[in-house]
Amino acid sequence: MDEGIQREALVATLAAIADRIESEKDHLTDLDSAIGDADHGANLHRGFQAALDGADPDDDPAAFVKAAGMALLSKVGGASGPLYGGSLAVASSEFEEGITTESSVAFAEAYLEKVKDRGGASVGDKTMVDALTPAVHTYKRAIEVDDLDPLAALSKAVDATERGVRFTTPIRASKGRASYLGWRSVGHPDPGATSTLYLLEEIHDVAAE
Amino acid sequence: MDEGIQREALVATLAAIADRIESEKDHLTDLDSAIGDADHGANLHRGFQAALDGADPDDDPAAFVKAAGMALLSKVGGASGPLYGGSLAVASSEFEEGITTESSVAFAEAYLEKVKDRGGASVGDKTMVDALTPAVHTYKRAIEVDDLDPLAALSKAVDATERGVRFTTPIRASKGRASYLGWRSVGHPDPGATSTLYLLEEIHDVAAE
Amino acid sequence: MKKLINEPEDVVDEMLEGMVAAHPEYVRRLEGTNVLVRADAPVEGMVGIVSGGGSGHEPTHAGYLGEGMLTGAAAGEVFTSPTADQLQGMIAACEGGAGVLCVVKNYEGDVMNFETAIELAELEGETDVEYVVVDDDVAVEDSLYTSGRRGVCGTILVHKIAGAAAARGDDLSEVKRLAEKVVDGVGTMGMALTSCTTPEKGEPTFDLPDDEIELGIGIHGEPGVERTDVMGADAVAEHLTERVLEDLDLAEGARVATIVNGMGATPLMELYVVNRRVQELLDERGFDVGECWVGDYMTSLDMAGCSVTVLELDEELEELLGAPADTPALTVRGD
Amino acid sequence: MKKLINEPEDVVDEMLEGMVAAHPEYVRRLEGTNVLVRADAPVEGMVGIVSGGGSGHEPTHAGYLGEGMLTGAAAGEVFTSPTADQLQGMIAACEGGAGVLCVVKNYEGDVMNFETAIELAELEGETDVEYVVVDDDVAVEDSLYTSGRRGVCGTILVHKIAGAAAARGDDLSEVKRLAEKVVDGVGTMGMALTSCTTPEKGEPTFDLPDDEIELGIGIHGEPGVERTDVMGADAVAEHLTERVLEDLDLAEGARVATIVNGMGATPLMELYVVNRRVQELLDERGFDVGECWVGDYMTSLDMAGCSVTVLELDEELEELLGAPADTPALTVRGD
Ligand SMILES: Nc1ncnc2c1ncn2[C@@H]1O[C@H](COP(=O)(O)OP(=O)(O)O)[C@@H](O)[C@H]1O
Ligand SMILES: Nc1ncnc2c1ncn2[C@@H]1O[C@H](COP(=O)(O)OP(=O)(O)O)[C@@H](O)[C@H]1O
Ligand SMILES: [Mg+2]
Ligand SMILES: [Mg+2]
Ligand SMILES: [Mg+2]
Ligand SMILES: [Mg+2]
Repeated sequence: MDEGIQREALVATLAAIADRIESEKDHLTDLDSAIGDADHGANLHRGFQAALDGADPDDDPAAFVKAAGMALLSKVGGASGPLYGGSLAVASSEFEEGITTESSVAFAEAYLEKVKDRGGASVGDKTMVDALTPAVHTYKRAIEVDDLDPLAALSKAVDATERGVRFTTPIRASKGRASYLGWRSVGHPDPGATSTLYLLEEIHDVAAE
Repeated sequence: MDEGIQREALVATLAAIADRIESEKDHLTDLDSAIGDADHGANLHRGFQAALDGADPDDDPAAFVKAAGMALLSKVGGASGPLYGGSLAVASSEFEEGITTESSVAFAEAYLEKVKDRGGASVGDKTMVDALTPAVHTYKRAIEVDDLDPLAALSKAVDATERGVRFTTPIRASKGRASYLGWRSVGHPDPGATSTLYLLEEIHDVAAE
Repeated sequence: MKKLINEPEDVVDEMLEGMVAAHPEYVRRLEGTNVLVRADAPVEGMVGIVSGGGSGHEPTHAGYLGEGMLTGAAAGEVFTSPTADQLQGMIAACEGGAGVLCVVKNYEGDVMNFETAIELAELEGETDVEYVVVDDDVAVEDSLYTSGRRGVCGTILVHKIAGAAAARGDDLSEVKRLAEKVVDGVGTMGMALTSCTTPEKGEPTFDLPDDEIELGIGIHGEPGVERTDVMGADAVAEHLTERVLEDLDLAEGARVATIVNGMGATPLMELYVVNRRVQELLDERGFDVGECWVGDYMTSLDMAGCSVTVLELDEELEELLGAPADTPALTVRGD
Repeated sequence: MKKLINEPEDVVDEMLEGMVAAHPEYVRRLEGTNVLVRADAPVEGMVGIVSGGGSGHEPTHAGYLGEGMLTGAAAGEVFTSPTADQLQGMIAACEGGAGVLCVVKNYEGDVMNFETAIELAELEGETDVEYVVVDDDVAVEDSLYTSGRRGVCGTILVHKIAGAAAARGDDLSEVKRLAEKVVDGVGTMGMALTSCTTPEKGEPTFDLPDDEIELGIGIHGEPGVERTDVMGADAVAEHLTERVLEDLDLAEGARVATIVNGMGATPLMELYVVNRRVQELLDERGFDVGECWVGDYMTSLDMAGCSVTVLELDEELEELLGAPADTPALTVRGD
């Protein structure tokens, strides 16, 4: 992909995500009401709006993603702020040589790593990690083992993410506010896993255009 | 009336009043909710219960009525405490020579006088004075001008009281908590006038037996 | 209705027990009564400052017992004035040889019971008893057609200033003069988002639809003087403050104290949002704010809403307002 | 939902403006942030004590800014931890040359943002920054299956004791040792009669039928750990106190401090009714209560309910708890 097109694609992706979060804001907050503190929608909306407002289309990809991460870090707050924002900011360095198929895999891995590191959650704790892990594993395998192109790989990753979100519903939370509920957390999907799915869906849809 | 019978009648009257107030407690409180502070029923119930509990059937009439007044004074609180209790206590002295037709008129007048004195209300202010004034005036006229017997006079007084209560509904309050409402007090009967009617009805009914 | 109570008829008694258990160094209970007095009452040679009224306004009254404020506080049933005999007992227990000042909120029940108590006290030879009647509620017209303005949150300022004057050794007539000066210079206007629910009744005293508020509400769940559509915090702050200022008619550049008071169920967050606009407005009008209190001072059970109080200050009032006080609900270091 | 606010998204900003307007002698705002610091921060030579967290818990945190308590307080959005950059700015503004102690409530959001802030501060050369994590909520098991116990009302005691230690000149490691001692010896258990309603959402976070209550509730409108039928105040007091005592496992005859804390919409009257039974119970068990606080210390917007906190005291903690403090929300004369 040529650099100009990459930049446009990044701006379009960020805009699509911000839009999507806006329209899902109340839904995310409802999910967080059931097993958390009813702010996940507002948190992410505030953050992505700020990221979009502050985005500089002339930035190179690494700088662009890093700026978005820093904006989330300083606007979202809560648990999802350092997780979404900090991880984006750190993983952005994988794009320093530009966005390629390989660097996109490295980025995905670095992002997942940082989320797990900062939050200390593993798969099965009923957090965004449950959505991210199948997404990243599936993406990496589709590219490296199955030799699919990035768009087809992304499409598989979205399917995998969805299964991750559905997986969070029947299990008991061991991390995040939902863990305070003990067994009462069973039966509700995790808000952060759900918002992770929305992000991936938007990344996929913009890439498909 | 012989003294023993008078004493029994007084105890029976107090018991009937306490009973009646108990059964009208919620209604009186509802009336006080509309234009006051929702405690008139509870206030009078507490007071008459205490008066009944403390009543000594061996007291002479003046002492008996005075004790009831003091019990109200120390248990009712609010505006109705000093009005009901203090006025009973003061007017009780009219019974020092026993309860006779004449002393009952003097008692009624003294009671009305003390209520007006302590509370500073006149007819038309939408208070218990609006119920008491026609009661006392009618009773006095029935006895002194029409030569009716006390029971017949009481019966007329009850009718008059009822009209007094009805009169309080369409007027604006100028005394008591209801006066804070200004024109919004119009359309509601006064709680203290209503409880005054109940008292008179019970006095009449016991006398009729 | 859900409340943290046991039996409704025990609520005042149990609350008082809970207060004594919490603050034994500040308060003690006169046996067999619902009167609390300072732990060290009567204070030898000091004018006793006593107050009282219906319960349901906590921390009023007993929360203000202590050095520099109240000597005695009588608790009536919820929203019902205490009875005359209990008030008389309180007066006797607070007489330290320099007389007693009763601070009475202007409700017929309170006034009549205090008057009766003072008559009873005089019969017992207690002749140095005076009273002031606080009527700061500007929502209610003071006319032939009302029983006068109600006493509401401004009462706390009377307690503070009279209490400080008594503490420094002023005599009864001087303490009374200062208390009356506060009464003359203070105005309050309140509003409610919701009704309150008394323990006895167990249902809201009045119904207030979700899109309406009451202006000019008192502190007893009496309906207000006007019902309007919901307004934002700024509009509420403006309405209340304007009404108080109109009534007080202060000199330009006057120095004032303010209270933004919560009605019991209002988050402190919201009171500060209201205070923001109140202070902005006073500043725009060129008034100079010497003391600014924000919190729950005079509540109405679980009512949501607030009131705004403004007191005109002069040097002597400001000094007394800032003087030390040490009570469960209000502590002023005063240095 | 009716609230005394303007636009939901402005509520934190406007609340902070209202606080500064009310208490300019205590607090100032770091420009462009939602951080308030003591008016005189940084205090030369004193360990800075900073805290922060989501808004909606007022008077926590900024209400405790002042002599003998907090040096800085960061306000996040409602129930949302403040962001790392603001926390870092606060740490820098409170560094008076003796280091800074961060008092963090145990929520993943708070901990992660504070940790990020400390990393950022270290990058700027601020190396003397320590933190303690308060996790006093005994309702939540501390196990592999939870993110640890929550930090709730016990945090106020950490502020008080660490603040007093800093004020008398203790160094950073000593202040931290004392703060950790409080964390080790404090337990809290809460309950709710009603949910709270966040300004953003405008509807109760959870539904609670009229005949049920939630036990083990946190301070963010999270549902509690158990739902039961309505209980009277005594039964609630017993349940909460027992759970805390079980967890603390105190020595016989231990000396303790207690807080009966309101969740924001609970009348003070009811808190005293609860306190009555709490004190009775502690007395029955032979514990000796050194300090007893009743009021709204750590709230949850407009939630109705309460929590009970017990802290084990020893001589040094009791001395610091009783030491002078002068803040908008808590004043201790300390003489
Ligand atoms: N320790 C953790 N590790 C990974 N994800 C977490 C962790 N804690 C919380 N999350 C995620 O964050 C989401 C909640 O985010 P949000 O509501 O914005 O923050 P908060 O919980 O502080 O209110 C959860 O649904 C979960 O997916
Ligand atoms: N100044 C007054 N003069 C005569 N009656 C009065 C006066 N003020 C109040 N009342 C009577 O008292 C009644 C209210 O009594 P109650 O509710 O027990 O006391 P409170 O008004 O103190 O709550 C009113 O309905 C009215 O009839
Ligand atoms: Mg959340
Ligand atoms: Mg009444
Ligand atoms: Mg009353
Ligand atoms: Mg949150």
